[in-house]
Amino acid sequence: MIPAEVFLTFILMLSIFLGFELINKVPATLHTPLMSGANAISGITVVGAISLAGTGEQDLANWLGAGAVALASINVVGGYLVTDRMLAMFKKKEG
Amino acid sequence: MIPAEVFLTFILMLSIFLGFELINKVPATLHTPLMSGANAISGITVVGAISLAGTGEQDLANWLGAGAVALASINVVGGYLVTDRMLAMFKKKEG
Amino acid sequence: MDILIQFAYVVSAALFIYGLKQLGSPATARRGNTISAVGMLVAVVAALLDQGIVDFQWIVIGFVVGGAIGAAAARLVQMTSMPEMVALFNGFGGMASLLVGWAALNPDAVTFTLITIILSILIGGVTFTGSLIAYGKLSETIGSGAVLFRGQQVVNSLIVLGILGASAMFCMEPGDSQWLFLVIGLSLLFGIMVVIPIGGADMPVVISLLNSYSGLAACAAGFAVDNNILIVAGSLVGASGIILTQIMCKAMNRSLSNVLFSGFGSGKVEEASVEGEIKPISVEDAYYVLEAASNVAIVPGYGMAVAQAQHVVKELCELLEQNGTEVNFGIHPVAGRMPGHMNVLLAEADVPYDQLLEMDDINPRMENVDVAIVIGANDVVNPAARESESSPIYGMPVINVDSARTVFVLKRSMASGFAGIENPLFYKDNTRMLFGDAKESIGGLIREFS
Amino acid sequence: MDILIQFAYVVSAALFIYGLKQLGSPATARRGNTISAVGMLVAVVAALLDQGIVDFQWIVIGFVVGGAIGAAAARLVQMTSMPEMVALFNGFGGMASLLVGWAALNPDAVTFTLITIILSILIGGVTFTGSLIAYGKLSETIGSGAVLFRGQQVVNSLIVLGILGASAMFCMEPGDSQWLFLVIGLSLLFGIMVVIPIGGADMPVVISLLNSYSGLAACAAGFAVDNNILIVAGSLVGASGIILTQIMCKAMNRSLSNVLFSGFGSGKVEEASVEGEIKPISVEDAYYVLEAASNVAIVPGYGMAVAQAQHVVKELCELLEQNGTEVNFGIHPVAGRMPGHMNVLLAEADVPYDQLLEMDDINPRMENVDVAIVIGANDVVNPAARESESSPIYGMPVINVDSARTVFVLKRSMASGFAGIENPLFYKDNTRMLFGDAKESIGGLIREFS
Ligand SMILES: NC(=O)c1ccc[n+]([C@@H]2O[C@H](COP(=O)([O-])OP(=O)(O)OC[C@H]3O[C@@H](n4cnc5c(N)ncnc54)[C@H](OP(=O)(O)O)[C@@H]3O)[C@@H](O)[C@H]2O)c1
Ligand SMILES: NC(=O)c1ccc[n+]([C@@H]2O[C@H](COP(=O)([O-])OP(=O)(O)OC[C@H]3O[C@@H](n4cnc5c(N)ncnc54)[C@H](OP(=O)(O)O)[C@@H]3O)[C@@H](O)[C@H]2O)c1
Repeated sequence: MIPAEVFLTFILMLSIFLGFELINKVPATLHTPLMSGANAISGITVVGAISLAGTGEQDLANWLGAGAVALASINVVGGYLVTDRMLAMFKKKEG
Repeated sequence: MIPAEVFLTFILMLSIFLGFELINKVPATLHTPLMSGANAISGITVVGAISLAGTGEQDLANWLGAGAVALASINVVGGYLVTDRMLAMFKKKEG
Repeated sequence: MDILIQFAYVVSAALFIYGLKQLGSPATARRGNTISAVGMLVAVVAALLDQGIVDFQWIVIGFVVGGAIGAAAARLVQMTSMPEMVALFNGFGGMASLLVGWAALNPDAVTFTLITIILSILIGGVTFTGSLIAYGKLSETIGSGAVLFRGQQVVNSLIVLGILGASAMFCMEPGDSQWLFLVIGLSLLFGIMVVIPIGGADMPVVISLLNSYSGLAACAAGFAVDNNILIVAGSLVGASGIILTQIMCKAMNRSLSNVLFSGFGSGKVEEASVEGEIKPISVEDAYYVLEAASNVAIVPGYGMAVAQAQHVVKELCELLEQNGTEVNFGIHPVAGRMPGHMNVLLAEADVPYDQLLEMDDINPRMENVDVAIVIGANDVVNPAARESESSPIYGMPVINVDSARTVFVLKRSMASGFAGIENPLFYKDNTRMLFGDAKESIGGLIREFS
Repeated sequence: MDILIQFAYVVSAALFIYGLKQLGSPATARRGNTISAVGMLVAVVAALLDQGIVDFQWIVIGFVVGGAIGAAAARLVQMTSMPEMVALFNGFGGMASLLVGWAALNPDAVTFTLITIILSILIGGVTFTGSLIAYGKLSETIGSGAVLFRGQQVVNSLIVLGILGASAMFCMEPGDSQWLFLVIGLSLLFGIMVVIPIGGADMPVVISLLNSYSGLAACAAGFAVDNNILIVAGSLVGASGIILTQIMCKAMNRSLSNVLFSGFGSGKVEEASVEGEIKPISVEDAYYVLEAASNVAIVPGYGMAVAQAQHVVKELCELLEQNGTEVNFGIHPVAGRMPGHMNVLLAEADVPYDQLLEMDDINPRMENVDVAIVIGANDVVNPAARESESSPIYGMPVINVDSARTVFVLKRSMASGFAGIENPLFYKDNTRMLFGDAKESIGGLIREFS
């Protein structure tokens, strides 16, 4: 059996390379939306928070998890909406 | 525990995306070396073959493994050398 | 079921990747953002289906509160305040990672897990306070200058040592929560300490770096709770932040360490050693020149954002075009307070993105330009970056407005820009200063035209 | 130990990725290939350290035999035979995957493993025989034409059904080896059947697709033996092959299914409906024209490879440059029998790569060219692709040599190229045919110059 850490490291390595390839191609025009879009993705912590906030036990971990859900949701919801608002404004010259 | 298949699928997905990004950037000039270089990488099967060829049991799997080592080695050694030979020829105009 | 959840994460990761890929071109960027949001939705739904979850009450409360705040903020924020907003959101993401790392702590955790927990707390904490300070500086809630004091480096080194020590103790005695609290406290403090010595206009670099950190914090949290999707998404964000940081530093011709540690732009204006005299121009005279021009380049900067002048700029641009003048915009990569800041503002005012030229495209054409209108830009058009080797911004690529036949500079005073240095452009023979708030000056021009 | 081996695989994968990244530019490509080779070395060494390995004898024998054959072949092959060589190597890779899949079969295998085993056998087998046939066609060991017969599709469908049935039975009764042999036999047969109906010049597409398959076979083998590095490396290769295939199809304006199933270029030359007359030219007259030209474009094709004329072409190019003439090369993406084939040949003859222009770069300049010299190219300069809607290659982007003031076409006869169609270029007013083997004709020109 290959331990999970190995797989995780593989995944980390691949995602970092992939991130570099993808971002390097974004033109300067889109850097602000890119920044806020990437920021929204970093709210993925919400997924980790959910399982901690739903244990049903009224302990510290549960409260911390609930707080994390709330904060990460601000990041996710706000981030995607604001990015969308910005991108909706980008228009090509009408022929 | 997350089963290994999940990790493997993640790795597959990431590598495919990464492969597309990397290859799409190679200019037409280099397509022949790229093809033979990629071909050499596909000889990675040698790694799988090694563990099968070294079990020490004189059974079918062992023979198959040994055959696979030989064939994959042709691919690996030949592929890298021929790619290097080609690439060594590519020169920039001397100022 | 569990395996399905896991494969849902694979799908979600693929959507994030595909979404980021689509973000690469203005035509598909909006779709890309939506795809990425769908990826997030898939991940959240999958997480909710986890059988370990027995009580949804707190999850729902968290969602509703956080979602409502996020949605309201996103709706209400002004386009000119985008940099602050991103900083703030980023800070919340960091805090969430800190809390997740903390909550993941359990008595059975092995050392590897403890290390990842500490990392996610540490990075999350620094991201949180660092982003708050960045927010404060950008919104000018706190002073935007660089705060430097004697012994700063000693204090910072002590904090780092403290963090290292406390982390090591924590890994050895995870039961003893004082070490944990010490790490949390010190990382929050450290976040403040590293950002205060950096000037307001360098905040975009800081935010971008902190954004990268918040990705790494999510990554560390992913290792701590053994979750692939956190790792993939976290490292995508991590890589993106680092690249943006690099791009900005390159555009300013400064190293990252110069940005972080030099206290650049802390306000000491260099002795004015520039020759030449300042030639102001009235709105009316400027109108006559513009009326006769056949090729105009508009170069906006931070002042356009301050004056909220993007809409009047668009109006002026239309009037000029109706008058048969060719109008282009020249956008410097670090004009404003965020990479791409000017593009967003002008897009808000409906300027089509194919009219926005990057620095490398506009510079070769500058010689054919009759009038270059500089609207609230300063450092990004400073010819000293090209000419004077002793200038702190020497080597930074700038937009060469001084090659145009005439240059109008719209600003309120002779005050310097963020870098705090004199601008010889203002003294050149072909430069005319149109003093006043940019929005008002342009409004005046528009009235002349109609 | 085991965990170290696994992390060595991570390193090896990173090296492959970085190597492929470096392959993206001529200046760094050679280093990239070396980096990728180091990655392979790391992976092999790590595999050898596996504690399950007790007997190195057969491994060493396999290495020595395979490595010697590979090294000898790589050293001896002529640059003009590169396409065949790649096909052959590729076939060996496929066979290796087949053997690994087979060897991985053990009595305890679960269904998931059985499926991956079948996949690696199937893909590996098709890759093996398919590549051998491609080799045969390219080296003209077997006829290079498309082999079509009545009922071909029925036969192929039966084989596919047979493979599916046998695979299903195998998964249900893995102990009964007759199903295994049936799958092996049928996939070897299928490899032959899918490649014979494809014409010789379409072999690059086939090789590239088979290259992609050999990657996928390695991937499947990786799932079968639970090895990450096989999966990563295999999918990189898989993606690379698919992209190259797409690029070639796009350059020919044909769909992949047209390439695979249409029996394109099977030799039926279309009725000549071209007007105009053929105007041959002598070497001497050609020399006078070239001597006076100030701008020359050389467009090579498959005939240059056949004639092995690359070195004399370089010589001619130098003589022209000494004479004050500007010389550029125009390289069509599918000229020759492999993508980038011409680039490799000209690189062999020491032509610097910045003198090799891609089609999209040379076409706009063609109007300023005094003489375009077409050396053994035919389909890739056929104006019918632009002008005649009924042509089978209509829509394929070509190099517009006919826009040059004068065109010299060097070929041996009026025979058609691979697509088997007439070329109206030969009948144009500004075209002169210089008949004869390309190497000899150019040799003649060189003698005139000196
Ligand atoms: N964008 C980024 O990502 C980024 C990142 C890091 C650093 N930076 C730095 O930020 C700076 C950006 O340069 P920049 O040229 O855009 O801005 P700047 O150099 O900071 O200059 C802005 C100018 O706008 C004028 N201004 C302010 N309010 C105005 C108003 N209401 N009406 C008219 N003018 C007004 C100011 O002069 P008055 O006070 O006289 O009006 C000031 O000189 C550079 O130094 C760059 O290195 C940017
Ligand atoms: N490169 C790829 O990746 C690729 C992939 C798929 C398909 N293809 C196909 O391959 C074809 C390539 O086009 P192409 O223009 O390079 O080649 P071509 O159309 O096949 O024509 C080659 C020409 O070279 C001449 N020739 C042969 N030997 C010669 C010699 N010793 N001296 C002088 N001339 C000689 C032949 O005419 P004579 O017999 O009269 O001398 C022939 O007309 C295209 O149809 C393309 O679609 C290429």
